[in-house]
Amino acid sequence: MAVKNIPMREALRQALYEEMLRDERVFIMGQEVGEWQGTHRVTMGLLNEFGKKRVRDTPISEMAIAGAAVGAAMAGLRPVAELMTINFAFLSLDAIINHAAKIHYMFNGQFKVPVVFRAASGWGNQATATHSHTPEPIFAHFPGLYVGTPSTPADAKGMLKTAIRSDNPVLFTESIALYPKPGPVPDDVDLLVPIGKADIKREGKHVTIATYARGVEWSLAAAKELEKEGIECEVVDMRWLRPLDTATLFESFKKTNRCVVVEESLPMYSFGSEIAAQLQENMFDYMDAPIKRVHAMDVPLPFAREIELMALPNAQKVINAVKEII
Amino acid sequence: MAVKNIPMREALRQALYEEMLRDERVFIMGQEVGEWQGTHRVTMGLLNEFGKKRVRDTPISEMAIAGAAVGAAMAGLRPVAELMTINFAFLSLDAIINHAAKIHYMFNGQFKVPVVFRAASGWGNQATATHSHTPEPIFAHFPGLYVGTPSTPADAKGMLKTAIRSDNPVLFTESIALYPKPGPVPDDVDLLVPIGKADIKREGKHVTIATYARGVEWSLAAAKELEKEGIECEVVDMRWLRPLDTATLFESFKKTNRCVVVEESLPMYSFGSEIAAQLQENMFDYMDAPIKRVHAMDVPLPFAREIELMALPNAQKVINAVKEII
Amino acid sequence: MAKGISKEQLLNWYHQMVLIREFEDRCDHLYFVDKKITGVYLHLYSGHEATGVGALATLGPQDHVITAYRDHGIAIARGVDPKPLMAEMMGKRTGVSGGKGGSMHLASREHNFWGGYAIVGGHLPLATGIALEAQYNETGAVVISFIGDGATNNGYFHEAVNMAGAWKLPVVWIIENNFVAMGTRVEDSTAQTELHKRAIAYGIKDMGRINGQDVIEVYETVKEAVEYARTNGSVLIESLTYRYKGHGVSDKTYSERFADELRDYQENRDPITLLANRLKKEYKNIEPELEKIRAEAVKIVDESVEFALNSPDPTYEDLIAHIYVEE
Amino acid sequence: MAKGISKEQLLNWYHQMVLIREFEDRCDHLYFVDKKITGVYLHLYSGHEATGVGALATLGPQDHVITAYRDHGIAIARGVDPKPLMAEMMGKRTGVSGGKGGSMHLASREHNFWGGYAIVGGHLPLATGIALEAQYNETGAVVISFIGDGATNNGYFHEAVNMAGAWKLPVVWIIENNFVAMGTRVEDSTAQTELHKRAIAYGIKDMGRINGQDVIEVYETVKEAVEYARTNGSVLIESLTYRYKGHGVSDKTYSERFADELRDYQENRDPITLLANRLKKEYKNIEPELEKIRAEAVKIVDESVEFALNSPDPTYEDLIAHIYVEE
Ligand SMILES: Cc1ncc(C[n+]2csc(CCOP(=O)(O)OP(=O)(O)O)c2C)c(N)n1
Ligand SMILES: Cc1ncc(C[n+]2csc(CCOP(=O)(O)OP(=O)(O)O)c2C)c(N)n1
Ligand SMILES: [Mg+2]
Ligand SMILES: [Mg+2]
Repeated sequence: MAVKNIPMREALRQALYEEMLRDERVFIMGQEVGEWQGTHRVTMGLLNEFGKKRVRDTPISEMAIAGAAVGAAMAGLRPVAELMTINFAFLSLDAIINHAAKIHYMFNGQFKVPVVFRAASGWGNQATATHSHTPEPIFAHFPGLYVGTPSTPADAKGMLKTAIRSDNPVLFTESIALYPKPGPVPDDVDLLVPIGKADIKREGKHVTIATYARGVEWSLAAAKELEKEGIECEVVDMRWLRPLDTATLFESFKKTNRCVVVEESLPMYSFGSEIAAQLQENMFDYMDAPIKRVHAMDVPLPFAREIELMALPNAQKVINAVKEII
Repeated sequence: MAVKNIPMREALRQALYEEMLRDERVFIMGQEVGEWQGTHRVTMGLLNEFGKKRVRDTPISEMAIAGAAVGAAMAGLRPVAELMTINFAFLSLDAIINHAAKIHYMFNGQFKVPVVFRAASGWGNQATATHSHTPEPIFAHFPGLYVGTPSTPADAKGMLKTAIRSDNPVLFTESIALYPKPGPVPDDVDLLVPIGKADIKREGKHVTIATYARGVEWSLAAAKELEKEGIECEVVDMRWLRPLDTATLFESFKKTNRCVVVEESLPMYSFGSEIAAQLQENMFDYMDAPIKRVHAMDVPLPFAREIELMALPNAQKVINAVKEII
Repeated sequence: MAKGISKEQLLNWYHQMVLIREFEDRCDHLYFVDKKITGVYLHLYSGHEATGVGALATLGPQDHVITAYRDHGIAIARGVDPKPLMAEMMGKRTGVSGGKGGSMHLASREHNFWGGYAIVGGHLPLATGIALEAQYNETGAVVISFIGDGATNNGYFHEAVNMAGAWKLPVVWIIENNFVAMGTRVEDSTAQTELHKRAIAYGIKDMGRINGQDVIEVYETVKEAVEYARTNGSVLIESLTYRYKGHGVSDKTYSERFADELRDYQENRDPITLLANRLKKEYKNIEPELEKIRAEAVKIVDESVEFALNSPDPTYEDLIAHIYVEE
Repeated sequence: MAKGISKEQLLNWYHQMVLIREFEDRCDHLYFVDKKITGVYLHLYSGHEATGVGALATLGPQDHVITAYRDHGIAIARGVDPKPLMAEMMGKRTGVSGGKGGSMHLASREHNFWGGYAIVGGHLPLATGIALEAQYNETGAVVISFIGDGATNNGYFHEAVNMAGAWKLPVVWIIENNFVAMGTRVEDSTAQTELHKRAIAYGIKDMGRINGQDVIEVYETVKEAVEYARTNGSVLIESLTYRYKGHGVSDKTYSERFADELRDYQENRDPITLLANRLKKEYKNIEPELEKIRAEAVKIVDESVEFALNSPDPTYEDLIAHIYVEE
């Protein structure tokens, strides 16, 4: 099978394009997905290809975008609703959590809600406090929803395709920083990444780095540096925050007995909290050191580039954390 | 000083009444806070006492209730905005997180936002999935906000008074199940519970139970049972999820070397996650056993009483968890 | 009156309205007296019968219905069997939602009744989405979406109706204006008390205010609205009605607070009495038929209670079922 | 024209409008050419000048102003010194918001300029709350709250304006209708393209549409609105204007996409040219004065850039300051 090197943005576009070709029920709705070609150019060309019926520009109505997508999904369509950035999904929280995630259960299985909520996530581009969130863990707190976020173009394509084909609601976030980054993607219209399956992005035996999305990049960079000093990191890309693939995580930890968690999000009540809690609870006898957490600083993110970068995680912070427990 | 035995509902009412008497800038806004006397009767009599200017019934507009409270606070008032139940605060999330919590920082201290968002929280009364949340950890994820939730009438009064007097935005939740429960409250118009200070509700040396709000009741009941078997639990009521009083928690843990976390909320990316992560990270050398977590089952909460109760934490579940690590 | 509406149809509406009234009275009794319904989130439709029944009489089975938590009457008017409805009130396994949804979350997929919803306004964009499917697949179906007066002040209303307007989606939005949201009167929550005028904000058809106590007026207006919506897109109707009980069963002082107004409605504007009087005027000696219908309704409700009481509770397996679609 | 408006006032407006235009052009240049502004969230006010300047000319210092992220021109029209504004663009410690807010979050407490806000619609309930304080403390102050056309489709708009209407709060809501939200045209986002009509939904005063390119028309209408609002509560105005640049600096194909329309506006309906022409018609030999004002504006902007460039960056201490008020 052919493999092409393409940016994540293009991998996502292909996933949308192929799934829309494959299934007439799949359609896109969101702000600027059509004429504008997508705020982040992920829906580029799709309006031309599929027309206004299937690529729908919406008003600036986050509650209705998410809610109408839920209704359409219940009625048999398969909406991919873009919320532009995850920050604006705060306005969709009720529709996502109280409606998308609960309707199947609350009505005892009478309705399915096969909707995908797509949103760009992440920060570090001077977007300031209100536009600088990576709140995936907040959404993953709630059962009934799947939450996925890819770190490579291949995962992006495979995960998004799986999400669209799933009969369950999925919140799918895409790291803004990763959109332009290229990677090899198999040319396969059925490239699917199973829901809830983590992926070992680098093998190693001294320390497990549990991470996702942009954290993978920092972790791999750190691993590369640490290798020079003889420290072999195993980088586990969790990929899905719900369901969480603790089996793969535990397997890795049994080998390394040490773990650093790396995330772009805020420190408290977050991804690192859950991973650390899971490991100490289930892998207590394997723990040779405390689990360390690398994350954003616990501040509203500021505009000025200098200080914003101070608040962002990076490879050096990962290296420091690893060294603390090795 | 006189001490009276009053229900938490009445303690909260007193806090509101006294602070409104004390400071003309304090006012109440929310759905049914006036004529109806409060959905949970916490604002009973206040409309009569203070009139429509200071006890304001609002439309069913959660975005505007929270947002207008932010604006009024910036302009110099001290709004106590009631969101009826925390479930409806999902619709206020953006106003609370992107506005209340960030405005002081984002404008470099030019504005203060001394607002209190009050909301009833909790479940177990057949309110069903959309009305059965205790999502305090979600809100406490974000810096800029304080998050408090009391377990006794005295704490309720003291914490709410502190929150109202604070120059910072506070999310203050009140357990529906605890509203009618009585407890001793000192008759002191300056009864204040410092922000970010935990409280040891029962001393013990064998195991620390870290909890808050309704969890305290289950934990104390469990401790009473366990005492019969010679197991002495120290029940630490965290009271504030942000800032989190890890100092008090760590002090207790140094003595007990064991901890069970008890919360009414869902298991993942939650209170138990953060407490467990903190302890293993900072108290690794004191850990004699893994931290155990007791919480709601990971399901959307159902209507039928039988199965709803299965999903709720209770004293027996706490006892079981303690026994697992003792 | 009743141009072109058959006696049979009128009697059928009478039957539905009486059945709803009986069902609701029984729920009240089962909660307060028998203590067989334990959930306090129980909002009765008594007083609103003409709006629900008249509106749904305009729809075919392929059309869609969605509403808020005050949903018992809507379910019955849509033809859902009262047995599984009553079972749902009691949280039984045989309930329409398996006992997991309760009073606020009745639904019946096979009737295209998309449910009651407890978050005020939360179902409104769902209506928009369901209508989008109808337009997308050109099914010709129309959605009727009920809205409380209080709910019209919520952002959901604005965004959902505006989107439906922009996309010309086939929704008949019916505001059931009972003048109050819990305890807040319409005039205290907005300076625009003629709620139908909000149609203007969305450029959709404003069909004004109707007397929601008169099943025939409701039927005729909604019929026109449904026909319009099928080809032209959204319509807004404000149906003036009245709530006979408290907001929900926790609202215990209601009948004192509004005693006079309530009496006026019950004595002079009751939708069932109104229809009965018209039937009596139009058709001689119809009383025995009406009596029979009433007795029948009581029997149906009796049977539904019987069914519910004898039904099993959900089990642990039910608790953990349907969190996700298995795939 | 200009009944009772002095020459001095007109020249002052001219000065403000030219200053805004120069400031925005410089921001554009500093971003694209000099690369001294690095934040891509940079939304210029060019084209809108008459609306901001005309509206704010009606206010006293005790009155209040709030807007969205397209806030540079509003800040300048409110009299905020361009130096700390430009410093904020560059994320400097001397910026109005200490470099922590950036282009989208300018504010000046001392000017009762409550800020720009980046969440569409998010500032609208803040306006309601600020007006509530004015009413509560009987300060007599009025709030002007600007709103994008796109923002009127958001739930925030509905809830905030309705609440202000219900409570008779002194807000002049001004929709700056530039016909587009990012790339979405008004007619594609709502079936009600006459946005001022949304006032009807809230029972507040509808002051219709005005030509937002004409500073005098804006001034006169808003003046009336402010007087009305001070005693009677909320008013809605729709000011028709036009965006000269892309949505923000990331929107690079804008001037191609709308080339003809843009040229038409710039050539025939430019607010600055319009005012200049009127001044020339009314006052003989005013050209040198206008030239002087323009030169002055350039100098002010030069100085602001100088100031910003020479200002220090925020430090780690700034990063962790103001998360909470110390208490
Ligand atoms: C978002 C939200 N806010 C508040 C509530 C609490 N609540 C439930 S019903 C109700 C009143 C609704 O009134 P209306 O829309 O007029 O419907 P009615 O009860 O009269 O049928 C309120 C405030 C809720 N369920 N959801
Ligand atoms: C809640 C929210 N949704 C989406 C966005 C992204 N966004 C920023 S500006 C904008 C367009 C707003 O248009 P309009 O209100 O007309 O103001 P204009 O830019 O024309 O001044 C959008 C969609 C946002 N910032 N906030
Ligand atoms: Mg009502
Ligand atoms: Mg615009």
